[in-house]
Formats: sequence, structure tokens, C-alpha cells
Amino acid sequence: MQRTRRDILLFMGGGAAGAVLTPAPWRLVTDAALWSENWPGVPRPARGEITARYTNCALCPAGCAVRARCVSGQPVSLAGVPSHPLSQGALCAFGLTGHHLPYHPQRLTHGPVEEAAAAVSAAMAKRGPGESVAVLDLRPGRSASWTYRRSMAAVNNGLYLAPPRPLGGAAVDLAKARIVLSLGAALLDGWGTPGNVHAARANFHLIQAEPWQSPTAALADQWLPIRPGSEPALALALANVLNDPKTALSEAAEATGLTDKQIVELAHELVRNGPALVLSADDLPEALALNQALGAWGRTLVARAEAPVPEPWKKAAPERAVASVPDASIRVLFIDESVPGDHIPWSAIERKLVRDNPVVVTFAWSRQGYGRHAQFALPTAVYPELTADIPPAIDSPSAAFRLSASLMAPPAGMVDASAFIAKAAGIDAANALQQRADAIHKSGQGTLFTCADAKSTPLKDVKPADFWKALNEGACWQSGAGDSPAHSVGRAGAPTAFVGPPAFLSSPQQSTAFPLVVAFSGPHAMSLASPLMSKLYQDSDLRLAPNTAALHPDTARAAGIAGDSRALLETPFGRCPIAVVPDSSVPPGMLEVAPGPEVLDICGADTRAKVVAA
Amino acid sequence: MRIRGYLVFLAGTLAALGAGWIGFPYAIYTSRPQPVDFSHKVHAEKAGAKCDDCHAFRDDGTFAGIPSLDKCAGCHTAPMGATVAEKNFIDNYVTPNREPAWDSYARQPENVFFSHITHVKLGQLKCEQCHGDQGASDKLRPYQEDRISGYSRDIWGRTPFEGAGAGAVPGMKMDDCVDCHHKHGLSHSCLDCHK
Amino acid sequence: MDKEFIARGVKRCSGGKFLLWILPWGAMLIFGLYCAGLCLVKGLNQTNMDNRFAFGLWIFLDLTVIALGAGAFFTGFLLYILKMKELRAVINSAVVIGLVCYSGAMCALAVDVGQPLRFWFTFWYPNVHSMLTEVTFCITCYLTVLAIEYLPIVLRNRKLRDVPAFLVFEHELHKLIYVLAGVGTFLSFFHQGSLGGLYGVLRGRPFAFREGLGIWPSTFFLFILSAAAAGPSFVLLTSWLVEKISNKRLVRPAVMQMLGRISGLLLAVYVLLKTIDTLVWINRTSPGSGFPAAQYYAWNPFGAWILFAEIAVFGLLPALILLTPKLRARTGWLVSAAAMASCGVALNRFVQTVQTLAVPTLSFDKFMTYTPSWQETGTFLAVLAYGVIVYSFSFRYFQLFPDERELKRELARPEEETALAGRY
Amino acid sequence: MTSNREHQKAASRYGMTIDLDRCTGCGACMVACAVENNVPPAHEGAPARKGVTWIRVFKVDNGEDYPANRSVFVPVLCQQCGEDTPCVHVCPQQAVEVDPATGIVGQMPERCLGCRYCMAACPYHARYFNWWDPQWPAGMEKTLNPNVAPRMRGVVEKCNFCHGRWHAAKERAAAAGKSGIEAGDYVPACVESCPAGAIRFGDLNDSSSQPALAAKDPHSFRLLEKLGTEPKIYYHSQRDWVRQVAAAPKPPSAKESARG
Repeated sequence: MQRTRRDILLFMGGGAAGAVLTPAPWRLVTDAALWSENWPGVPRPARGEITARYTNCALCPAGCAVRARCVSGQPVSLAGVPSHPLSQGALCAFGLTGHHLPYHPQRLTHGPVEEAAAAVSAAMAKRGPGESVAVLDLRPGRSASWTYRRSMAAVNNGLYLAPPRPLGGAAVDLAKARIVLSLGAALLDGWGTPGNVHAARANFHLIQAEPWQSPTAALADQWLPIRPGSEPALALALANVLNDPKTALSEAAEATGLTDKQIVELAHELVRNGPALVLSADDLPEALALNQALGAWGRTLVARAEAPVPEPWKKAAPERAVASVPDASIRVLFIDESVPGDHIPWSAIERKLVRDNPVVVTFAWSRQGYGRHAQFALPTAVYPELTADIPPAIDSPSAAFRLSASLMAPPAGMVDASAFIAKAAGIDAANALQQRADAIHKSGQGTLFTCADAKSTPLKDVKPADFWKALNEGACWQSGAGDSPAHSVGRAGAPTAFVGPPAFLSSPQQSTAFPLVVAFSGPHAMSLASPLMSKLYQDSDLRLAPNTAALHPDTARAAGIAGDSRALLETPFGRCPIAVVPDSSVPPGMLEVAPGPEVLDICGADTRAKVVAA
Repeated sequence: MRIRGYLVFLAGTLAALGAGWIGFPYAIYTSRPQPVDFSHKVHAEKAGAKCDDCHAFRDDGTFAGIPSLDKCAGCHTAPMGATVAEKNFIDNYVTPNREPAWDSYARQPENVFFSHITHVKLGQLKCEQCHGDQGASDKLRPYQEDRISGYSRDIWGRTPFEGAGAGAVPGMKMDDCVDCHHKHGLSHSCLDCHK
Repeated sequence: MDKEFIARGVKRCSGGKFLLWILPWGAMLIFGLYCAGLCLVKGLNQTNMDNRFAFGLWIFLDLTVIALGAGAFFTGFLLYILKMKELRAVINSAVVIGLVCYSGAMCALAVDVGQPLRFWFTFWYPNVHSMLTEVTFCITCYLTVLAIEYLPIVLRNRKLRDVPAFLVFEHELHKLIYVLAGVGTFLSFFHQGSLGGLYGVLRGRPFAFREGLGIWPSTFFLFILSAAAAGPSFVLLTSWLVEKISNKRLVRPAVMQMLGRISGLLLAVYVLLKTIDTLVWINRTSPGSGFPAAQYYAWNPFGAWILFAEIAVFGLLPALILLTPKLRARTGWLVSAAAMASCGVALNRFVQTVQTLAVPTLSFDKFMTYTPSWQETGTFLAVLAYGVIVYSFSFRYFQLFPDERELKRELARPEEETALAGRY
Repeated sequence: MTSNREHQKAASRYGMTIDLDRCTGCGACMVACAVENNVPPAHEGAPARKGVTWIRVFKVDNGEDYPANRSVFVPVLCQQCGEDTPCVHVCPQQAVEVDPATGIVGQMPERCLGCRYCMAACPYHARYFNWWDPQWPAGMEKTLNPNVAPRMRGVVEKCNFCHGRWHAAKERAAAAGKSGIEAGDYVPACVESCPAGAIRFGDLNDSSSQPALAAKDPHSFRLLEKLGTEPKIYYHSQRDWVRQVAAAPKPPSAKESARG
């Protein structure tokens, strides 16, 4: 017994001694280290041929030109197209990560298509008198929008609804402006076409009248920290001063927190250093009035032009604002949110629906958004899968037509909103895009910019087939300066009737129930952006996370909230939970909110709100 | 008794040496055959193909590596010879249009950036210099993969302790790269080749 | 049942009692190992460290235990090189402490790195300019030395002596002891220094950065000195603790006082140099790199008090106590002074590691705070428990205090002895 | 050897200039960087300080309360220190080095032990540790950049001026038979992506390059210049208070703010 144990020990000892003299132990140690550099859980990027393909970003009306770097066809990174006439090679954070959207965890992958179609036709058939069918188009001005308008014209009592457009749908010629007064417009933070704005920035003096120090305010030549919600008052006061220098300004001064002197000087500055331009965050009639008073109309502010459309399309339903629809009157409502656009709080839409089970069909690529409220949420392709045209941006004085051309095939089972709605209305809208392109080509006006070679060629010299091909490779058509005015949109043919004093829409004293003015700290698309945007709000302090609000510590204390904490955001439209961050750079009486689906349900343009401890 | 002790000890040592030097180098690799019984030799002679006829460079200078199926299908839509190998290839891959799952002997790890064109065009290296006489081989040798690190034996075989190793293929380990770069005074930093 | 393992002529408590004593520590160890396992398997996301607080509890632990473990090399140095024969009474205990501290630190480090599988890179591709390389090499070597020094203690175990081969081996080893002591001393001096250099070289962290004497920043030498000062204090402290816990007399008061005197002496020198160094740093080094030193202490809770505590309360004060023969003679004073000295060195290591990372460098930095996660704390406790367990076993089965037997005989009244014998 | 001398001649010191008067804090650089370098989205519920952002834009303000409060956005990336680079000499196993050919401070994830000593050494907090294995939402790994290897958990990484792009540029040059690359062939992702054109990139050895010019501009500054680490990132601002951000931190102010 004793003997053998001893032997075993000796044998093992010898073994150990021998093993050290063989590759085995050393190789095992090395291999273990090598394994650590490609162990499971670390993905391998696919290799393949690297190509550049071109398209236009569909994530906002700016429609910046995009150069996609593709590995065997799959886009792996996006960049701007230098020397592009509209976007000047710039792309925003959202655009740069657009190619992630198809893989968004919130992606809507399937929906009850047949059921929806059946329910729609049934509801349309047995509609009561005065009950309407409506399409809510969050991105008006597309060819798809025309399809909707034609469809709604085809059905009786059909409505085409769109969110109000800033500046009443007028377009802006920044290049001509020498002084710009921005009433809270995020001029340097996503307004219009970033590239275009930054290119023009050097040539105008920027005055930002805004209660909080937005990124734009921080970089403006002059920041006027006015009272929250007093933008209309300021615009109106300025307009009045220009029309009648002896106007009493005390009320305006009171509302804005500026002195009479400041207002008068501002007015003179605008005139002196013109051509001037006044921009506003929301669609303020006052802003239009001021522009008119400044003689901006026709110089820095022009009617927005649209690319020509085929004659037969002209028989289309007019564009209407949701607010103008009588309550409880919509039986069937289609909402197209396949591309992010301006936002209307759901609660504002809901009240327009008939009380007894209305049929609401949303076309969206994401599970967030209106789909959460509709009984039929149908999945659509998403940029960069879909092929659709992009309406001209607010800062493009000339008409433009470009496609967000598909860079990758959408997954099976995706629905085309316009086809669905056209079918429901019984009209034929097949290949509308190509018809539009042909119509444009027939007009023979303008020039065509092709991305690959960065060349502009007169449209006259381009063959129809080539035109269509070029469009599908991201090319951009622009109407030239001397062209006969293309189709113009909105109620911007001339500015709205001059708004006379003293109609203060909203001065801070007014609503006491909801004392706080809501300012969105980012575009509405924030909550539907690439997962990588978490770099900006989770890995850094750059943006507020969706459904988060920053407010002045005093405001927070007044609401009984201490430090970072959860709270309830309450507006006339309802309430939702939010995270609260104290930030002494936010003015008292204001709430800086990062849009998230829940917040957007209850917050719209110039909403008042209050925060209560949860 | 004492002698016996030494003998037992020695036995242990020998056993370990044997296992470590003979058994281990084979045990550490898994080996699998290539999907297609391909002969470089035949293609070099019959088709008179040079390496970069099939292993081509793309326009941007990147290396396409193992040709994709359509390249083969260019000639092999229908059998050209009477070999079983070709018939199998056509039946299993060309007709169903299925890419063969080739195993690349020389595929470097993910963290390595290797530019063929730099070495071929600027460095004036012959393919054989790294890949050996692969081009003249009549069969594809089985692909050997390290069980633990998961790397091909060609790029991660032949540790200083291990014998001659797989085939007559020269090394494609980091040391081999570094040696050559040193010789030509081209070693600046890790980032030259690592990504 | 383990009687035949216990040295002749000394009394140890019953196996059951011993088990009871070990049990809680064992539990702690097991929990700690579970925590460490989590960190190894799931990764360091288990800890509360982050990109700004890249080091945390563990590094503090490593530096501290290694400083306290310095007793091993320094006592060895005094005994074998400077021939202070009296210290033979504690050398074994000191060696065990050293072994425990160093091996514990090594284990903590293994968990602390993100890729433990690559531990050998440091040896295979060493960057000779890095203090961490010095540390790694020295600690590894010294750990080996300690293991060899520990071997004879083990082999002198009553049972193991039966094996003749072991006896011979032990005897041979013993001849080596002087060489070992020498090597050990050199190694430890060196890596204590490197540990100091670790932070002293951080040009990017003006709070820690110190100017160099030769190729090493001043902290290099301060760490050596502080460790040498704290080491004997800690040996003293542990010996006293063991006496209390086991309720036996193990070391002659004279030896204790000697340790105290040495510690005090070195501590005094250390405090002097540390003060000079701090003044140079405040008036030259720190402003030189654009950081007025005053502002470091504007960040609560790390006010100027911490500097005062480090130098005066836990440095100067114990030094004075240990240097006054009257006070030194009183066990209470002696031990509490030793305790303070040990705390002082711990505090110094804390400042070096944690406060350095806490104070901002960029003007838009925030002051960083950090609290270890339970996984971190668990791992920390594991090292502690491991130490206690190893020491307890060594004390039970090996001759850690050679004088124990004679001291026992000197204990005149037998009945008291029997009375004591029952207790642990 | 000839090639060696040629390389010495060709040696460049890449640097950057960032115009703080143009930066709108849109974050384009941060996401573009993450896309280019295969940096995964923030880990579910992880704190900000555990995130990996090779370039990170800080919101810095003058410490005043509303309405006197003024803020500026400061993009901070690896400053590519040129003089006794703090992170290089601390690394125990040569995982960090300055490339003599480009002046770029390189970090080798596959050599990194994850000891994080370099992070403690970096005054700019420009180094990031992979606390988790990288994770992308299902399918998103299809969009990874093949020129950059994703890093595994437990290693440190940082900005290397989009070295993958440098490789690509070199290869394109090689295809054209050239051994060197022209200015403009190689531009990091953040520079390319900045809509405001606030970030400019170039070779400091080329006196006509933007950074080289910025180095002489009185309104340009570098962060913590007094540390003497010769960073290659130059910041620029006409605003005096903004240039103060280069200096060491002021003692804490009473201002309560969880952001910026």
C-alpha cells in the first residue's frame, strides 16, 4: 500500500518534469491567450467587395444626399456627398446612423394586413352621414402625399390632413439673408438642411430670441433670453414698432422680459442690417406678419415651390389641418408615419375620431408611435429600404425632386402605404414616382446633379430613361432660377392676413394650471433613432434621454422634486412618467423635454405642462 | 528499492515526453476536408491559369481571395472533363448555385490587416513566398484548425517547440511577418499590420 | 486526532475548537471565491469601477497588504544581514505574514485584470519602462523566495520530520537562508519602490506625480521607507493579537519593544522625508504642471485633514510614542502605536490610489466618487479570510514562535497553565 | 534600408484642430466614430462612465446661473500626446506605442492585459475599458466595418485617428503604385462627419495643414498644455472664457447641475 502510493507520486513527479520539456503546456497557455482574442460573443464583420452607393436621407424633409459605403451590397457606413448643391456634404447624427434602422429593436415586423383591408372597406361602406375617411400625412409634399390627396378626392367625404407647416409653408432663402432673427427655431441644431445652414451661416448675423440656451442660442451672435412662451409677443411687438414707431411696448416688454428700448433697437437693427429674415420654431402667424413688415416677403421668404406633377394628379383633395376637422367625425383614419415627420399629439387626433369603434390604420416601421393606439398597425419598409421621394426642404427656395432610393431589400410582408390607400379608394396609383419623374422631365426645366461624378447637367440634355436611372442613384433635380414658378403649396401664396395688435397668444401669466412651457431638446425622431444614439444620451451628457426632462432646480423644488428622480409630466392632453434632471442653465418656468413616444402623446407645438412628483 | 524509485520517475518522464512531443501536436488540431476536391495543378496546366486569374484583385486594390462560384461556373456549367470530382462539384454546387464553404488556410486573424497588393505590387513578392507551391498541388490538403484558438494551422502552427508541421508551406505567423519586415527595415509599429 | 502534528511541548486547543474558529473564516472565503468567480466569468462589469475610476478597492488592497507584508523581508534583513539575533523569535511568524500578504495580493491582481488568460504577456513581452513590469517581476520572484523560506517552517513540523529525506532537505535549505534573505531583501526593497513609482510616474495625474531622484520618482523611496517602518509594527501587532487570541505568551516583551523601536526610528525618518517631499510637491512639482496644490484639497470629503492625518496623526505621533522608552515599555502604548503606524501606511496607500483618481484633471471634470460593489468587497474579504486561515493553520501545526516553549516553562504556576490550556 | 530612410522622410505627425465656435454639439462625430470603429451601443442600463466613446463631446459652461450661463461643447478624444506620452511607458506589456511614421498613439487590444494602468495615467480620460463583450441588436452586426476588428471584453481601447482608414488609404496608394499617401486621402470619421466643419485634420509636419496653422494661432490652445505631454489636438475659440477650459479645474462651485 505505502509502496504503491509512493510510486504513483514518483511517476507523477517524473511526468511533470517531462511535460515541462514538451510543447504541450506552453502551447496550451498560448492558445488560451489566443482564444481570448476571438472567443464567442465577439462578432466577425463580414468581408467583401466595398462599393459606394448614393441615395438621399429620408429621415427628415432636408433629404441630405448620402454616400453609403457598402460591403458586398450591405451599407456599413453613411457619409454626406461633398459639393452637393443642397446638403453641401453634411449629414446629421441621425442621418449618419440611418442604416441601423432596419435592425432597430423596436422594428415592426408584421401586421394584420388582410384584416385591416377588410375592416376599412367595411367601415367605408357603412359610413354614417358626415362621417369622413381621412389620411393623416406626417410628411406632406411627397408623391405619396399626392396619391393620398387623389385617393381622398376619389372617395366621398375624404379628407387629407397634414400638420401645420412652419412659416405657413413658405420657403426660406438663407443665402439672401444678412440678419436673421430666430424665435426659438433650432437653426443650428436640425432646422432645415444642416449643410445649407452652415454654408450660409457666415453671411448673416444671427439673433436667437429663446428662453433657454439651446445649442443655437449658445452659438448665435446674440442671444435674447426672453420669457418662456413670449415669442409671439416679441414678434408682434416688433411688427407693430415697424408699422407705427409710437406703439406702446410696455405690455410686450412685460411679456418678453426685455426693455422697450431693447425691442425698438432690435427692430431698427433688423431694418438697418437687412435683408432680414424671421424664423420661428412653430407656425406663428406673428412671425409671418413680422417678415411682411420687414419686407422679407419675396426676398428672403418665398413661396415654397414643388416639382411639377402630372396633370391628372391635380384633381386632388386640399390639404387641411387636423384642428379644422369637426370632433368625432372621422370613421376611417389612415396615418402614414413610414417616414418621421412633424408630430401631432395622439390625444389631438383621437378626439376627431367617431366614438363608436373607428377604424385607424397606421403605416409605420416601428412599434412606437401612433401604432400603439391604432387597432391596425401595418409594417412598412424603412429608410434605407424604401424608395420614396423627399419634398423640398424649408430652406430650398427652388423646387427640388430627389429619391430616397432603396439600398437594401425590405423584409418580406412589408406594406406600401400609398398602394394600400389607393386600393381602398379604388384609384390606380401604380408607379406614381416614375410618372412624376416623367412629368418633371417633360417640363425640361432645371438641372440634374449626379452624386457619383458631382456634376450638374441641364435637364434638357438628359434622356428620360437616364433621368429615372440617375434619380435611383441618388441624383437630385432642382428647378433653375429663371424657371416659371412650379406648383406652389401651403397657404403661403401670400402671407396670412396681418395680425393686428394686441392679440397676445400666450404670455407666461396666462395658464396657471400648466405653468411650464415645453421646449423639445431634440427632433421628434429621437426616440426612433439608431440604437447607437445611446452614445449621445447614455454614454455622454450631450442629449437628454428620451422621456427625460431638464428643469431649473428652483422649478423642481417648487414641484417638490429633489435631484435626479422620476416624476409625472402633465399637460392638458394627459400625463406620463418622465425622468427629471435638475439643470440650472434651464430658465425657471420652462421644461426642456427629450421627445419619447410617451411624451409625444401628450406634447405638441407650444404645449404648456406641469411636473408633479411621482 | 531506491533504484526502482528512479526507474518509476524516469518512466513518468518518458511517458510525458512521448505524449507531449508526439501525441499533443496532433491532438491539438481538428482536421476537415475541403468541400471540393480541387486541383490547382490541373487548372494551371489545362486552363493555363495564373494565380491572379482566379485569385484576383478588385479595382480598388483589395484582394478578392478565393473566387466565388460564378467564376468557376464560367467554365464548369457543364462537365469539361470526365473526373468524378468535377461532376460532384457541378452537381453539388454549380447546378444548385450554392457557394462552396471553402476553408481558407491562410486567413489571418480578425485583428490583422494584411494587404496583398502592397506585398505583391510594392513588395514584389511572389505568391509562393508565403503560400508555398499551393499552385502546383494536385489535391487540397485537409484544413487543420487549432482546437482552442480556432486559428488555421498555416497561420498558427509550428510553435518553436513543434516540428516541421503541416506540409511544406512556409510560416504565416506574426513572427514570420516580423522577420521579413525587419529584414527590409519596414517594421514601424504594431498598427502597421494590426487593426 | 491531529495531536501528532502539533509540536512537542506546546499546547493547542482541541480540534473541535479550532474547527469552530476556522469555520466563519472558511465561509467568508467561500463567499469571496464565489464573488471572484463572478468577476472572472462575467467580467469586470460586476465591479463598480468605471472608465474614470479605473482602479478601486483591489489596488488599494494590494498596495496595503504588500506594505504590511514588508515585515517579512525587513525582519529577515535585520536578523540575517544585520544579525539582530533577538528577532529569531518572530522571524517565522513574519515569513508567514509575508507569504500570506504577497500571495493574497497576487490573487487579487489576477481577478483585477480584464484578461487573466494573458497574464504571461507581461513576462513574455515586458515593457522595461513600466513600473508595473518591475512590480510584477519582483513580486513573483519574491513570492517564490518566501515560499522557499516557508518550506523549512513546514518541514520542521513534528510529523514531517519522520521522513529523513525532508530532514536533510530542510537542513540544506537552512544553509541557503542567508542568501535567500539577501535576495528577498533586495527584491522587496525594489518592488516596494516600484509600487511607489507606480503612481509617482503618472505625469498626467499631478496629484500623484513626483519628481525623480535618478530614474525613480521620490515616492519610490518613500514607499520603501514607509513599508520598512510599517512592517515591524505589523509583525508586532500580529504577534500581540495571536497572544491575545490564543491566550499564550509567545514573544518576550524585549523583542516586542525592539520591533517597536526599529519601527519608530524608521517612521521618524519617513515622516521627515515625506514632509520634505510634500513641500517640494506643493511649491514646485504641482504648480509646475499647472495645478495649484491647494485645490486638490478643496474637493470634499478629501480635505487637507487627510494630509494632516497621514503625516501627523498616523506618522509623527506613533513615531514619537515608539521612540520614548517609557511609553514603549507599556504594552498598551506600544501596540496602539504599532496599530497607528500600520493604519498610517494604509492611509498613505489609499491616498495614492483612490484620491489620485478622484481629483479631476480637466477643468470640466467632475469630482469622482466610487463605492465598491458587493462582488468587489467579497473578493476583498476572501483575501482577508485566506490570510487568517493560512496563518491559523501555520500557527497550529508549525513553530512560528520558537520562544513559546521556554516562555511556557517560565510560567511558574502549573494550575494556571491547566486553566489556560483549556482555552484556545 | 533605403525604404527605411524614405520612411523617415515621409514620417508625419497627424494632428487635429477643433473650432469650438463652430461645434453645435450635434454628436455627429460621436456616432460616426462609433459606426466607423465598431463601437457597440451603450450597454443596457450601464452608467455613463462605463460607456465606450472614443470621441466624447462635453457640455462645458461658465458656471454661472441662468441667464448669465453660457455653455460650449468640447469634443475630447485621445490627444495623441507626442512627448513622453503618459500611457505608453506605463503599459507593462507594450500594448501601447507611438507610431513613428504617423505620430499616432496606438493601442493593441489583442496585446492588452486589461490592467487599466494606462487609464489611470491618461489626464484626458480618453481611454475606455470594455466592461462587457460588445453587443449589437440582432442583425446590426451586419453593419460592422470590416476594416476594424471588434474588441473583446476586458481590454482598453481608444481613438487611433481611424487607423482602419489609414490602412485603406495605404492600400489604395499601393494599388496605384505609391508607397505614401497624399493629404486628403486619409481623414478620420469624426472630421468627415462634422456638419459644421468644426474639426480639421492634417499633418503637423506640413506647415500648410490646418493643424499646423492652428498651432500658431493665438486663439488656439491645447488641453492641460502645462503637463508637457505635447498633445496634437488643437482647440480654437475667440471667446476668452472658453479658452479657460484648457486650464486645471477650479474648486467645486455651488452650482447644481446633473448635466454638462
